[in-house]
Amino acid sequence: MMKKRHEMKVLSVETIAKETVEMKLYQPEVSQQTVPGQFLHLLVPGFTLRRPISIAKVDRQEGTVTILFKIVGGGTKALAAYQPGMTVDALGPNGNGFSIDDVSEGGRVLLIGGGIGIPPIYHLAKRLSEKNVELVAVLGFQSKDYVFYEEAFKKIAETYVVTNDGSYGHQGFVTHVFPEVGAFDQYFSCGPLPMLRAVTTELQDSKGKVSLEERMGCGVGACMACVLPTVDNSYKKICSDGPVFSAQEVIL
Amino acid sequence: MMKKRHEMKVLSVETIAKETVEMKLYQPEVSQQTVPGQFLHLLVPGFTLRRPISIAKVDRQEGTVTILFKIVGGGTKALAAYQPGMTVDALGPNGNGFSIDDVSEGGRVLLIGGGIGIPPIYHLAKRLSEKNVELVAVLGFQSKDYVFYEEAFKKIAETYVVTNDGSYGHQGFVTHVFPEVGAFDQYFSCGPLPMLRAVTTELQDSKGKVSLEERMGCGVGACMACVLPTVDNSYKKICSDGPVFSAQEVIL
Amino acid sequence: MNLEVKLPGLTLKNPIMPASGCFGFGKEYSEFYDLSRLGAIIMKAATQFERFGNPTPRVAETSSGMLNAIGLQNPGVERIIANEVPRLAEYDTSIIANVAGSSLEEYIFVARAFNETNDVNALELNISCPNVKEGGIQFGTDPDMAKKVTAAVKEASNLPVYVKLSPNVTNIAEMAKAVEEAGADGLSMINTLTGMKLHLPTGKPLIANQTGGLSGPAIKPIAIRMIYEVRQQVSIPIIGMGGISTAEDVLEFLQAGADAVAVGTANFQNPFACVDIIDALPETLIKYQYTSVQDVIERRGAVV
Amino acid sequence: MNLEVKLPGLTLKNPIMPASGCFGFGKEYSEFYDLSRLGAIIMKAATQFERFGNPTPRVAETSSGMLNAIGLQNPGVERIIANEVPRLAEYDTSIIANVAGSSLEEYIFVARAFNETNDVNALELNISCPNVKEGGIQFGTDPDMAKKVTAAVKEASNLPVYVKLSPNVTNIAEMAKAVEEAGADGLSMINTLTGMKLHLPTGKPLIANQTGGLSGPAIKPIAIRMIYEVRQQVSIPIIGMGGISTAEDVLEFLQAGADAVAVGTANFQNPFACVDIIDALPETLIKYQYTSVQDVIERRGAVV
Ligand SMILES: Cc1cc2nc3c(=O)[nH]c(=O)nc-3n(C[C@H](O)[C@H](O)[C@H](O)COP(=O)(O)OP(=O)(O)OC[C@H]3O[C@@H](n4cnc5c(N)ncnc54)[C@H](O)[C@@H]3O)c2cc1C
Ligand SMILES: Cc1cc2nc3c(=O)[nH]c(=O)nc-3n(C[C@H](O)[C@H](O)[C@H](O)COP(=O)(O)OP(=O)(O)OC[C@H]3O[C@@H](n4cnc5c(N)ncnc54)[C@H](O)[C@@H]3O)c2cc1C
Ligand SMILES: Cc1cc2nc3c(=O)[nH]c(=O)nc-3n(C[C@H](O)[C@H](O)[C@H](O)COP(=O)(O)O)c2cc1C
Ligand SMILES: Cc1cc2nc3c(=O)[nH]c(=O)nc-3n(C[C@H](O)[C@H](O)[C@H](O)COP(=O)(O)O)c2cc1C
Ligand code: FES
Ligand code: FES
Repeated sequence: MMKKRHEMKVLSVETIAKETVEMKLYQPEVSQQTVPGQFLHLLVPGFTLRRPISIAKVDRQEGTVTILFKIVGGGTKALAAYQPGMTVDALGPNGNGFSIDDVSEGGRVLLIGGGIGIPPIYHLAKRLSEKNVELVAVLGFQSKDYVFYEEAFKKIAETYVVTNDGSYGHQGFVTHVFPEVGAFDQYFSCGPLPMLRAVTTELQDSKGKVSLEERMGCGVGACMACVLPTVDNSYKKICSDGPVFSAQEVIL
Repeated sequence: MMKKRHEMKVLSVETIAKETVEMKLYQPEVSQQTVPGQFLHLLVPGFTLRRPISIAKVDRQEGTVTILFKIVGGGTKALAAYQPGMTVDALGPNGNGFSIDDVSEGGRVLLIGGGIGIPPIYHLAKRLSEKNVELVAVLGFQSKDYVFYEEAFKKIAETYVVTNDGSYGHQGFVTHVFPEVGAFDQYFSCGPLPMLRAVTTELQDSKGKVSLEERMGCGVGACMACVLPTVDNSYKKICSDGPVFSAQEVIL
Repeated sequence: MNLEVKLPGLTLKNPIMPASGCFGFGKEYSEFYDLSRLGAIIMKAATQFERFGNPTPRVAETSSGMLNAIGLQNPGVERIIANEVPRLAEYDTSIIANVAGSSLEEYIFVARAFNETNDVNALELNISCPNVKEGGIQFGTDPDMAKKVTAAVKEASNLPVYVKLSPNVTNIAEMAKAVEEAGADGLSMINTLTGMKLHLPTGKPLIANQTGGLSGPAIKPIAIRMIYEVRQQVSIPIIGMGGISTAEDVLEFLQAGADAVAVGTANFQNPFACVDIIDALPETLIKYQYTSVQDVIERRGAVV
Repeated sequence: MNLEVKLPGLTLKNPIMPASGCFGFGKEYSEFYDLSRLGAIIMKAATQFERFGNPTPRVAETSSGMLNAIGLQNPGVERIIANEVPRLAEYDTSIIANVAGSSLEEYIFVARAFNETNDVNALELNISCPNVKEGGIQFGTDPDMAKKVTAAVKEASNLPVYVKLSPNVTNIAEMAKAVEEAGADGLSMINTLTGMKLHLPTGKPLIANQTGGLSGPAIKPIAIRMIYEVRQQVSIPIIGMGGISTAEDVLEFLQAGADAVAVGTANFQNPFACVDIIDALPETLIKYQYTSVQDVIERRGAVV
């Protein structure tokens, strides 16, 4: 089947934390196809390039897809102003998500999300919670105002919230609570690059997967904007080979 | 008092003839200030330059201003898609309108409008109808589908409708019915340049005023984009000295 | 409607092709539509050896445009011929190879390599990529250097050569005349304009390479001007590009002097850009009273 | 916050001024706000004699930009000095006169004329207006010619001279160095890029002059690149311009190497563009952790 450009109908737009917007979109086909870690590539009128935004959850019954985004510039600001009933032009689901085939039943998995990197981790957590797996989540935010999805995580995972300034939960970086989380078989992480660097260094002896970001041109693997060097002296494209990679495979 | 940038609230948007849209805007200040022949300079998001659109009528009681425009390109297409409740950023009223101080009570005035040049002529007709003046209107359209405001004119003027292809009213150009309209003291005209050239040539012995168009930069008289040579070897700016000029003064 | 265009080495069913570097080797976009619909495909630049390109970030958005500094990342000409060309050859479309290099020898090597395959129909000689530090830029801004590399590649290759001009010059017509004299079969223009965007929090260039090439609708007026100017002074065909995203844009390029066009940045916004344009072209030509693409090309003679 | 900038001949309360040709002689915009709020005002080009400019249409819209070919319409330097300068002098702001010409003699005449008034603080030497056919363009694209006219105008004038560079050149740094050597007190950059738009129904250029100068946000990446490049190689101050419409744009220009900025096309979209930017500048500087305009200028030294 050929890939498509989807018209996704906006069902709701809600500010759920400081500068953080949750948007629910109706598009059954995308909802069916998506696996955790994949992203939508959204066209915002007036901007040359599409915006990559991870999928935070899907409801296949409803045919919906939920995304979360932080207002950082013109594109996300314009998206935040969308009204229910409007449509968003999207490519996707793009990229390869978190493969969970190697997560064994009865195992224990560590999930580490930082800021707006948390949505795809939530999607993954939901999927993993359908398996017989014990989940531990460490969620990092700048400060209290930015915290979101804590309750949702608590329902399915042992959850630690960390804020940089200590205004909520533990103070410091996500890595600061690693001593408390206990043993795990594998970790999954998404967040800002400095966090991922710290996480992969700290957990270098553990098996893990990380989801990465880069500025994109095409978003489909054609333009070579988003490459990342790999340990075997080659490269991968974040948009199409990723955004999820084995922590051992790539050079951050 | 300093000039302003106005936020005008869209009250209604209606297609009243082929490719022809009537839009009613709420802005009491502009409504108070406007005289026939003046225009609004409208900002359409996504476009560099503002769009000049004549004011077709005002209702000072309601505080409204009505414009009519033809969908010819991206800007007017985007404007046509506006919904009631939205606002339009406008400068105006810009330019100098039709001066009617020299129209004497009991006189007879010929109004000649072509296509989307008719709206300012309607505004003028309404204003003149408040005076004790006999009005004759010649309205030219491409074809039947484009005809608008015929009834409105008929209420206040002896009205001739002309279509290029003869699909409605008289066939031909507005000048073709001049032999039928009888004597008049003065004429006022607005329409496409070829029509204005024909009108001013045909009526070169009559006193007349014409409203002109040119591609604009600033719309306020600063950039010199919209100049027009005058008979005295000088020039005028359509946006600020015009758009209305004495037919005798300018070179078309 | 007849959209066919005949150019040296190329009989195009329509004048639309994806621009080099904006379509990879076609694989990704073949998942969106049948590539046989395209007039031709211009492949991503080929160099002698594999190149990993510049550090990231490699792209930045600008008003109605974007900057890129990919740095000619490609698997090298041999692997392109071995892996990419055969896959593309399965489509009913022409293939144009974009030849890049940082020395005369490299250009010759790459051009010669494409003699090995029968599936490439023409070369686009990229003397204008602004991102290679080794001197590649000079070929594109100095008429004598441009002449030299054009003559050398013509000599080395069995294929028609379209020289891709850089807009970053004072006098584009001079460049065009130089490569025409040197034997170019056609021109391809324009490549990107050198630009920069800063990252406000650091005050440093956003793109790792510092400068990048500006493409997209922002540059269309410059492309149109240059093509119009060159069309008055050279007679070889021009593949026009720079900001095309609609069928009306294509018509403007044809009227200005192009004989076919390439679509680059628009593919990123709309992966169906090329086919959407092909679909819209007949009605656009009809709207402006043309009977075929050839009709536009012939009638502009009277205009200029 | 301290927005002050000191440049040769100019002490600006803030670094924002309207760009030449986009603000007439200030009269029209004085109906929107108090011109005393501006750092300075750059007047519309002055030539020796009155000029009526090009036929219309003189402007055309493009994606994130516009083309203009006004053709230096102005009442001539004597009437500017007699009628426009005195009116502007009533505002508490600096006045910069834009000097244009089509011959060395005309440049000298105009520059010398401005010695007659005490109300003009500096000259902007427009060697780059692409719309004058008589040769004005050559001064802007040939380093030797640029040197010559700069030296002659420096000699003729009592005022500091800011030379306005054209971006339509292969090597902008070479032009900048040439005029610096010739004694320029500062640079002003960039002027417009030569572009064209066709009128599809006729296939002819939309602007009567055929080509026009491209301005607006579309050209900002080119302006930033050129200023950044020139800043590495010359030490005289730069008045930066090209697509500025927000306070963030101003910061980007300052970071790239400008010492003050001019706002052109943005005035047409928003007649309050200059004052809106002035109002927003303090919070923008704070957001990016700068304490003053001077702070941006000083700290970029460390960056590049
Ligand atoms: C695979 C992937 C998934 C992402 N998922 C999310 C998500 O779920 N929620 C969320 O809030 N953000 C996410 N991001 C980041 C998001 O794409 C950017 O925040 C967004 O594009 C910024 O757009 P803007 O117009 O608001 O900002 P601007 O800074 O004005 O954007 C200018 C340009 O830079 C690009 N850009 C800016 N920041 C980033 C960034 N961090 N990564 C990639 N491109 C960037 C924009 O796409 C645009 O092309 C993701 C990025 C990637 C690569
Ligand atoms: C004083 C004045 C009053 C006008 N009043 C009306 C009116 O009441 N109703 C109406 O429908 N039209 C009117 N016009 C014409 C109207 O401005 C244009 O049709 C409109 O700007 C086209 O915009 P667009 O984006 O749809 O077309 P595009 O062709 O895409 O516009 C591209 C550019 O060209 C300019 N342009 C295109 N056509 C014209 C034109 N005829 N005159 C001036 N600029 C043009 C646009 O403003 C824009 O800058 C008036 C023009 C002037 C000068
Ligand atoms: C991401 C990207 C990569 C490019 N790579 C190449 C290339 O490898 N070789 C080349 O000749 N041109 C390359 N170009 C230039 C385009 O082929 C084209 O000339 C230019 O982008 C203008 O067209 P557009 O505005 O339609 O994008 C590249 C452009 C972009 C945006
Ligand atoms: C309508 C118009 C007229 C201009 N006239 C002049 C001029 O007389 N002298 C001059 O040096 N530059 C002139 N310019 C160039 C501007 O001063 C400025 O350099 C250019 O427009 C880039 O800035 P912007 O993108 O902010 O408009 C003109 C620009 C425009 C748009
Ligand atoms: S964004 Fe184009 S290859 Fe990834
Ligand atoms: S549009 Fe600028 S002077 Fe009339």
